[in-house]
Amino acid sequence: MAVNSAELIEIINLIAHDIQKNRDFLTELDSAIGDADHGINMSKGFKAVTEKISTMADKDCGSILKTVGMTLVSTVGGASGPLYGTAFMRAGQAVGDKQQLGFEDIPILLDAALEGIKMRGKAVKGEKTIIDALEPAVEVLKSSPMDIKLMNAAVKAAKDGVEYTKGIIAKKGRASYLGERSLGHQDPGATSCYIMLSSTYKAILDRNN
Amino acid sequence: MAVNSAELIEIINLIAHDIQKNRDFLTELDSAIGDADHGINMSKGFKAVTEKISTMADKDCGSILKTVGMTLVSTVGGASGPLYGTAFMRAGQAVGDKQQLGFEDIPILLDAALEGIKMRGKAVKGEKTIIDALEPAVEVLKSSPMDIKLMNAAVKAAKDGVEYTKGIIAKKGRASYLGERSLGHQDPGATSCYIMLSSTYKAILDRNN
Amino acid sequence: MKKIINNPENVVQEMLDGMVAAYPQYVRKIDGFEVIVRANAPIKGKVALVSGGGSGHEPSHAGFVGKGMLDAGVAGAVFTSPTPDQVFEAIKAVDGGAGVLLVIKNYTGDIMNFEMAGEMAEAEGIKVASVVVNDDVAVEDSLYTSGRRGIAGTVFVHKIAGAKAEAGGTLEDVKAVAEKVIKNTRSMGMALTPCIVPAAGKPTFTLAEDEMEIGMGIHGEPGTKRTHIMQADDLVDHLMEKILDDIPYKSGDEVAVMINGLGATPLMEQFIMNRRVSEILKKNGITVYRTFVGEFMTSIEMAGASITLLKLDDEFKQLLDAQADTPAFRQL
Amino acid sequence: MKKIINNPENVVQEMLDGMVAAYPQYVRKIDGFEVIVRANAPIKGKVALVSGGGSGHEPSHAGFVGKGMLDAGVAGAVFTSPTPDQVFEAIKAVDGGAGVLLVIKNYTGDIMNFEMAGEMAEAEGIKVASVVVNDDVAVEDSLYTSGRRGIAGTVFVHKIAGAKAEAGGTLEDVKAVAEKVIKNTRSMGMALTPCIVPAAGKPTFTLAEDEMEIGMGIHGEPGTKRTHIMQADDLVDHLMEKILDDIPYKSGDEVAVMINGLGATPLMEQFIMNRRVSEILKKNGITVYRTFVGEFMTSIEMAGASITLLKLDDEFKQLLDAQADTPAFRQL
Ligand SMILES: Nc1ncnc2c1ncn2[C@@H]1O[C@H](COP(=O)(O)OP(=O)(O)O)[C@@H](O)[C@H]1O
Ligand SMILES: Nc1ncnc2c1ncn2[C@@H]1O[C@H](COP(=O)(O)OP(=O)(O)O)[C@@H](O)[C@H]1O
Ligand SMILES: [Mg+2]
Ligand SMILES: [Mg+2]
Ligand SMILES: [Mg+2]
Ligand SMILES: [Mg+2]
Repeated sequence: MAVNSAELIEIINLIAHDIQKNRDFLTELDSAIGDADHGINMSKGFKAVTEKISTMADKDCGSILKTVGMTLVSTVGGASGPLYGTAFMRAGQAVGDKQQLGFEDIPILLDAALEGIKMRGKAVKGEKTIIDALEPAVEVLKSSPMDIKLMNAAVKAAKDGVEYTKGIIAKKGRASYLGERSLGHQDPGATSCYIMLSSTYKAILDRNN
Repeated sequence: MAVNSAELIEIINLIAHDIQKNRDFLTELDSAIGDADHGINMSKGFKAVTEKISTMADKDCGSILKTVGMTLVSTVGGASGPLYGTAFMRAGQAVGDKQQLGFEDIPILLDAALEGIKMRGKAVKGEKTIIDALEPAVEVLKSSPMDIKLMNAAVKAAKDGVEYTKGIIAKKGRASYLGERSLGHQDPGATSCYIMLSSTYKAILDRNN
Repeated sequence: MKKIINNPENVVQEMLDGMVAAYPQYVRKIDGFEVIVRANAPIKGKVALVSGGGSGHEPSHAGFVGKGMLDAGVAGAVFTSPTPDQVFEAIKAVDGGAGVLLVIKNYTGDIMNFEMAGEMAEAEGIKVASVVVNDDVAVEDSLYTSGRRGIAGTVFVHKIAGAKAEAGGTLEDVKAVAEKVIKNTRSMGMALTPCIVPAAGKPTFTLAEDEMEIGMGIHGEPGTKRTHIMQADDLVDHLMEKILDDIPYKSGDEVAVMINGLGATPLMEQFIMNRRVSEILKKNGITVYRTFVGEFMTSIEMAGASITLLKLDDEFKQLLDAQADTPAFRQL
Repeated sequence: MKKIINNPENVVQEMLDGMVAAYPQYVRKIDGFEVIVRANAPIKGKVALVSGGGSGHEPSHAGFVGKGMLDAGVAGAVFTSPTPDQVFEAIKAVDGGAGVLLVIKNYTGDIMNFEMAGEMAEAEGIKVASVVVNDDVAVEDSLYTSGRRGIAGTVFVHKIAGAKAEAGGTLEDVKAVAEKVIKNTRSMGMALTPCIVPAAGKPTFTLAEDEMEIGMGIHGEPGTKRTHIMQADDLVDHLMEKILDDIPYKSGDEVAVMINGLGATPLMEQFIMNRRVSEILKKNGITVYRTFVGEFMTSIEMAGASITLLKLDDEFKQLLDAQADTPAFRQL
């Protein structure tokens, strides 16, 4: 696999498309244990992202990812804006000024993203957040040499992570105010994270075939 | 006919009873063209009146009527409190310190009551107020020598006056803000006035038989 | 009925107790009466201002008792004017020898009860004068009817006449300036929802989910028309047209603006209204000298708002700028 | 949805325009940003206070921008914390060289966005400190969760830290006193009705005609329990028990009280609550130094209210008494 800047933009556009498609679903999840805006926040942010990166095909991959991050930070607000914003900015820093990305870059940039989210949100696994989807995926990606199958396994791990959030009490974010009442509900942020990983996998798979 | 202080108190208690009986009816009339409190206001006032005059059997008739007026003024509020309060106070002044009232006193005290209401409310006939019931009654009472039949005719004139209020536009009081929309509705104040006259007539009739 | 109350019969009494408990530095209550007076009443030599009416319009009127505004606020039952003995008690408590001005909203009941109280006070040798506020252009004015209703514009009378009295004006001066305010003040309001009188327990009227009433009174009196909910700008355009045409207010005039929430309408919406008001005034060449946005004359928990304009002259500007220090209206 | 608005997308922008049109003597807006700053910002040598959060809590926070309180209020979308660039812009606009204190309510989003803004400002050489307000005892505090929410008690932080800054305190002083306020402030609220976020167009939750929710958050976050509507006194007893027990407040303490209406609850009901609050405090030997009743931290048009107690010492009393002059909070 090798993804150049134009292709990276296409992948991000696919993520934006899938977030948009799941706007109401994510909002509905957030209305059960939060404030009913996660889908609205995320789709507002990715709409801005799509516009912002549309003219960046001649820029390096790091710059594109950093722009995504900065755009999310300055348009989303709430908890997810700084979290996903920091994630993309850190991912951009991690890949630097590369003009194209290979399989080997994926664990590096996602690990940087995870670290960024942890730094910003001070959450750990098991607190019913984005991390419950992202960390298992990153662990899988770091467990063996990278290929499309491992990527698939990572997406599956993220999905399991989303499933896992149903059985735990929220300790971070707005859902934590519910205490026990957050049990039984799937975390919106973990879900949007899984959606983004899954979109990325599908885009790469399409490109590989 | 001759009514002493104890009997005057009984008549007033009958009025209080009939006002209480018509509490919801009067309020309903007021809800169509006013603020839905006429029955509440009046029955609150007459409840206080009944209590206040219960110990006045040894006082003169003028004092009793003045006490009724002052009690209405200080408990009813709104438009009807000052109007009926003034009416009773004026009626009391008109009969002075008499220990008993005869037929000939009725036109005098009701005329004084009417003048009091006019002075206080600055309304004239045809403006959809108490006056549309009271003035025709007083006119009948002043038209011939007083007897029980004339009294009956006066009550009928008051009733016609109530009927008449349905066909006119309110020019005074809260109903005047409705303009044309006050048409077709019977005036609450004219109605309570008719009820009071009719109670008085029935009480005297009972006593005469 | 969703209200934070105990027995509906006691709301006025308990409200006044809670108010005095909150603001002892400003006000006290006269024992046995629903009358709130300045903590330091009577003030010797100062003309005193007494206002009041039915309860349910908080902070009117007791909330404006304090330096530079009222000396007493008399609270009747909810939406029912207080009785003369209550008003009489207020007059006696605040008269400092220079006389008392009664500020009455134009409702038959209020006028008669305050008038009787005035007569009682005069009989005891107290100088009393009164003015009747009638700023609501939703109702046509006429000598042959009860005329226009008094609504939020009353607060401008409290402010300006109160400042005049504080500055040492005589009863004649204070009455004259109050009458000048009344002549130059016009208001109009609208409602999105009715309100519930606690003792009644249910709304006196209903509005459908997509309806509003324009020109509504502050006791739920009907307005000029019932329409589909309008956009804020269209609504403000309609109210402002009626208000501006009435006096009329003309290019070159200077005004004070009051956006008054009726109870349930949040500040956010009041500011959105003011945005349009200021646009319209600018377009008409009318200068805004001061603006007041908030709840001044409410209808319990009615959703809706009114707009008031006061046409200014130099005397008004000076009195409007004067210091005021009351529970609900303060100006440094 | 019964609201006086135009396009729901534009409510924040139009509200801020209307606010600036109303109070040009107090505030101005930074072009292209949802940031309200003092008309005379930056004030050279004075520590500046910046607060903010999602909109819908008016008059918080922009309404408290002015002398003796805030230097800037940053307004996010309704119930959504503002982005870092908005906060950054506010910081830059008000820094007078003595540093900037960020007053943040304890919500994950607010903390992260304000923190990032602080980092951006520090990168430009501006001294920045921050405090996080967490007064809501309805939520259990714990180091291992997000802790308690920040609600109406935030306004006491604005008042007291603002007075400290106005009096010439250093950034360290102002931060220290703000933290001391936070340590001594506890609140709890309840709701009778939900509210409607304009962009959503419908309420996020529902309460039956006879239900209320105790411990409700100011964005409609669930509370501790949903019950049948209680009498005002019982309700206040319950809230006060939770609040008093928390610090705890003890006999001999002196406190400031805030009764905060959430939007649709009229002053009448707020005063009825205060009556009971003052009774309870008296019974517990706690002295009330000052009381504030009104709308300070609302939830759009939610019906309900919160109670806040601040335990006082001499420094607090002096700063609480200090002059303040802002659109929504004035003290002579
Ligand atoms: N400290 C945190 N670390 C990681 N993720 C978090 C944290 N706090 C909240 N989240 C995630 O953010 C999601 C909510 O995002 P969103 O609804 O956009 O923000 P808000 O809660 O401000 O409305 C939650 O579902 C959760 O996954
Ligand atoms: N100026 C007036 N003169 C005579 N009667 C009046 C006048 N104004 C009002 N009324 C009477 O008062 C009645 C309403 O009384 P009520 O409902 O108790 O007072 P309010 O209008 O203050 O609520 C009206 O139906 C009308 O008959
Ligand atoms: Mg959310
Ligand atoms: Mg009535
Ligand atoms: Mg009435
Ligand atoms: Mg949110």
